[in-house]
Amino acid sequence: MHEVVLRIKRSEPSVSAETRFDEFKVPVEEGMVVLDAVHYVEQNIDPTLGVRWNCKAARCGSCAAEINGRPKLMCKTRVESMGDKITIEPMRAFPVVKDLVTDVSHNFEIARKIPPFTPKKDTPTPFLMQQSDILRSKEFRTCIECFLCQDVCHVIREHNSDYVGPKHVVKIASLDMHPLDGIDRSNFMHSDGGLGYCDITKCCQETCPEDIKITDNAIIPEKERIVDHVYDPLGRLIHRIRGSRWQ
Amino acid sequence: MFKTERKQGWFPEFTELNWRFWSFVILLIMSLGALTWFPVTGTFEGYTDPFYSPTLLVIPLIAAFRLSCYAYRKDYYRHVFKHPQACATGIREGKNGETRGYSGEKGFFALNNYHRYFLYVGIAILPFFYYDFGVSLFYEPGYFVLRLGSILLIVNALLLTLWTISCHAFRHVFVRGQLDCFSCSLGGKTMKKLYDGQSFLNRYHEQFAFISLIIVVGVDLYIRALMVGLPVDFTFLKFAI
Amino acid sequence: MASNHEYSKVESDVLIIGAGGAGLRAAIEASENKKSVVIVSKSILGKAHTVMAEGGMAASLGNVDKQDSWKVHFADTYIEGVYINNWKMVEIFSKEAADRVYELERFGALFDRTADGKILQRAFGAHTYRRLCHVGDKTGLELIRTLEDKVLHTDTRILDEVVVTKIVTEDGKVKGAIGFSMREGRFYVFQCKALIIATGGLGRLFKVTSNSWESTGDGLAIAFRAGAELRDMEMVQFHPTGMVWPPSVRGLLVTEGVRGEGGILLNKEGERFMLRYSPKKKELDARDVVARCIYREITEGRGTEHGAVYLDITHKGYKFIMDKLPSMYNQFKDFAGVDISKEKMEVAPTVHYHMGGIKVEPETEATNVSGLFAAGEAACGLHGANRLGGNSLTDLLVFGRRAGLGASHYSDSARMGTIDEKEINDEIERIEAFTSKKNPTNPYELIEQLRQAMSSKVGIVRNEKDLNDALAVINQIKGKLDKIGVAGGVRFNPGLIACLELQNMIQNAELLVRAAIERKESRGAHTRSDYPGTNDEFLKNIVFRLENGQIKMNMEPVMKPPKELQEILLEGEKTNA
Amino acid sequence: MSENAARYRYPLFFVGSFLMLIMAFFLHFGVEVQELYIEIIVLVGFVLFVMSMVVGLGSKE
Repeated sequence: MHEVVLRIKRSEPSVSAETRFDEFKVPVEEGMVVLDAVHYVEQNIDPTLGVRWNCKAARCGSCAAEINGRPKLMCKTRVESMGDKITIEPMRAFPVVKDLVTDVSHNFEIARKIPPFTPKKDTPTPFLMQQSDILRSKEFRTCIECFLCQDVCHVIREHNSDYVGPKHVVKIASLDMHPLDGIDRSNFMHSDGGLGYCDITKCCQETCPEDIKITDNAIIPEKERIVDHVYDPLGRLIHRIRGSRWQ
Repeated sequence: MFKTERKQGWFPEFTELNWRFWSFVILLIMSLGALTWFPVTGTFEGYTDPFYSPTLLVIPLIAAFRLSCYAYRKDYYRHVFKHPQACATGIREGKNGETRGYSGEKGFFALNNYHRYFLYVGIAILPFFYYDFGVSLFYEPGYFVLRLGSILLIVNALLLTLWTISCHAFRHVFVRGQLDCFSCSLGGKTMKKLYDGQSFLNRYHEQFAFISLIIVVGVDLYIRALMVGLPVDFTFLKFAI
Repeated sequence: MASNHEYSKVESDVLIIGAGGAGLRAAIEASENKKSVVIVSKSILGKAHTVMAEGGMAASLGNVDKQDSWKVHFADTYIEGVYINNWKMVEIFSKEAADRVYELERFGALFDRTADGKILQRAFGAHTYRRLCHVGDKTGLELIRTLEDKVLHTDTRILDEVVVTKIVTEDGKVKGAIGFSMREGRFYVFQCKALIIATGGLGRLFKVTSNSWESTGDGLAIAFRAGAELRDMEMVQFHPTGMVWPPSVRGLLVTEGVRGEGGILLNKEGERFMLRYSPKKKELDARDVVARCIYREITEGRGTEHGAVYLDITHKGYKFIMDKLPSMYNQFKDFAGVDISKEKMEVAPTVHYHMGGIKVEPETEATNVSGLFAAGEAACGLHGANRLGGNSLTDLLVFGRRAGLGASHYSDSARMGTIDEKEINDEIERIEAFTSKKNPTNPYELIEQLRQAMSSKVGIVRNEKDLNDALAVINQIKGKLDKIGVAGGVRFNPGLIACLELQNMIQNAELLVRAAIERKESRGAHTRSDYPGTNDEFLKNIVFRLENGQIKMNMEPVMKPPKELQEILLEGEKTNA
Repeated sequence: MSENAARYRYPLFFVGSFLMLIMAFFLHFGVEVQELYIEIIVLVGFVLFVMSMVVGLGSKE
């Protein structure tokens, strides 16, 4: 029964600016995930260790953290895949509340500003849609809001900008690509959303635990929709003539 | 929306001392020099150099098409401009908490938004490569000859087509990616099949982008090697017609 | 006198505790009725246990089976609840289920579609017709995302990661609640006219459960201490298939869809034992039947060495599995390293749902304490002794909306009470006392003892001796309650939350075990080896009530449904038998 | 090719084509260099060139 060493970053910024790394020895069982190890520490060694978790089945997205420097879900990362010394830090893109817990409430303020689903005026209810039409939007709706993509996006992580972040672009794309959605959110994306700051480095797509193709299927189509409105005079001319392009 | 306490040190990417950026620029100047100083205009033993295919003047447009392609942006932002150095790196902060200037695609790189216009140029160029392949087969009067060079030409043409067709802007403009509901619009069923097919290719857009760049440079070097006399050609098939 | 503790005061017409499907739907309804609403939850908004629901939402839309109607849905639910559900709630539920599903679609949810564009419905255990509207196998996630987005666009004030420890009442009327914010480490006093409890189930009382961290039944305990009546506490549903190995994922749900798509159960010798127990319905019999059969196979030594039976779907092939059950395939691949298209899964029963809860009025979801309402899994009455798969998500919407409506009408005539400082002070000192004890005992040890006892002694098949042993363990833990404590402050201190949760868990566990002892028969999810049959003498609901510190228990007879519903039931029994 | 080898696909390609280009410059301007050296350098450039293709397609960096 070999043991693994957990180096967990401890801090409580509102009490003292001091941050330190505590080391804990945790016995490893078969199939153990990092969240189990943190639970072992919390239940047997230090009950004040601040950690946020809920489902332990990679369904709720509460236990996002940076394990050995890589943003991952603690409940989905096997201990044996991380070597004998595991460093666990809170997500760096958000202010820390305590130890591994970060304050992600700002994301809900942004979510309030996103124009909600508004079907066209005369859509007959109950709705009729084809399965083939809802597949694009359905991929985005598997998002568990773990905010790992926001954490790994360098625009949010390192710079000061009004870019909403990949998670909200996925949300907007899921609303835009709803077959019966009546409004177009690309001007919101261009002005408030700050999508111009995204430079397609695809870090978010590589870290999404639900394998959503964030950049290819959500961010780039939204950028192309902004180009429709802002950067494509030829397209707008054709639209004015044919009138059907943006339906 | 995400106003952090970090302050923004405003120095644009170009003036920053960055060996990756300047080595890229030097290499660019060298290859342009090679293209202009000893051109391979016209055909050499039936092969037309892809860079010179319609005229050398089209090179800047094709270069813009490549540079604004969604697959390459990731590469040069990461490797040349270090935005970011790599995913999830630490925060490089200056003296008083300022980070490097960053204008994303709002400043100079807003030009990337015109990618679809360069796409139109890219599509217009494609037929020339197939035409060159045709020429290379019948360059000896009275004979049909299939040589290694011709095969390289057709591989180059196919890869460039695959790359152009799998482009994200192509999906948005030509396969009506901007439509929300396919079956509500006329001809939606077939358009959806086209869209799904294109989306399948789009998933490998990065690989196509990389390999097509390598092959087009490879064909150019191959033809120059022939010109210089290196015995690298090989004939597979030759018969009189 | 001003209290010497700092706290924030929040006033609203309607206060909702719990931000799962029911809580969010109630918040939408209340804010549409122009009421100021505050919603408070223990986990972050959008991360309630509702996100883990996979099966679907049962509603008699009749998109796939035309002949389906609310009557058949009424009969299925009432018969499955073995006749102790509140027939009025079942009637309201089956009538309004369809509108709620279409309403959720208007809010923006994307259900799977039939060929002609309507909502697709699939078959599920013990439903006569195909009735479950679903979104792949992530229906709960879609439901809570749609409601979350809707609530965010009303001016409801959302305070997440707040633990409510006490409901304040004054001569039988609700005045508000007291709690603290885990994130800010600050105490909160809520004053409200109407209060809705939507805190979900209590699966965490057991060691092996599919429920997430927050399902400790806090809402039931604080409502009970405020004088509300709790009913059917002994009715805990064991889902037949939960993961077993490795230990870290023990109890994780394996959706009924696996059996629905043709998965077969095998014991150690590879014998398909369900043919022996229920030859007609086999694996797709009701949940309690299949759970009992698996339990018997394991206890009679025909289970695997990890204490489970095999569930095999390899005969369906990789493509079919990836098409129909993608997240099951990924769940076993990621968490157990098992490729279900080639190997067999090991499954065993796991605590899944709690039919019992706070007794409520069918129309307005009001409890016996005026101003206090309850909705969702925390309420009781719809499911009786056993719940139909898929009924829970629609239950959240139907009765979430009605609770929001009932609370809004109630708050029109109610007056906003003020909570006096002394009460606030006492509660804050009670909570802070946990953090200032000399060498306190670790609350997790006692929680572990409780959960171990509940899982081993109060399992699927219960008997008098084991139940009394469990009661003894509970009383023993109760004795040590005043010694538990933890270091550190109030901000995000899981140890402190464990102390508060332990008090609620002990309260719920005691009521659960005493009700299980009282019900000397086997009915629905409650099975007694010493009283195997169901006898009509127990056609009653066991109700608990706290009267000046003493737990009172009485057996309320079940109201008989009116004549025309009786015929529906008779006809339902014919087709079901 | 392992995951991080893909990072070198561009350097390999640049250096490979750079070597072959330099030899083309030498031959064009008639720089007196041993025929053998030119052969070797072009071969090395070609090998690096092919390696960049293999590495580049090996995995999505």
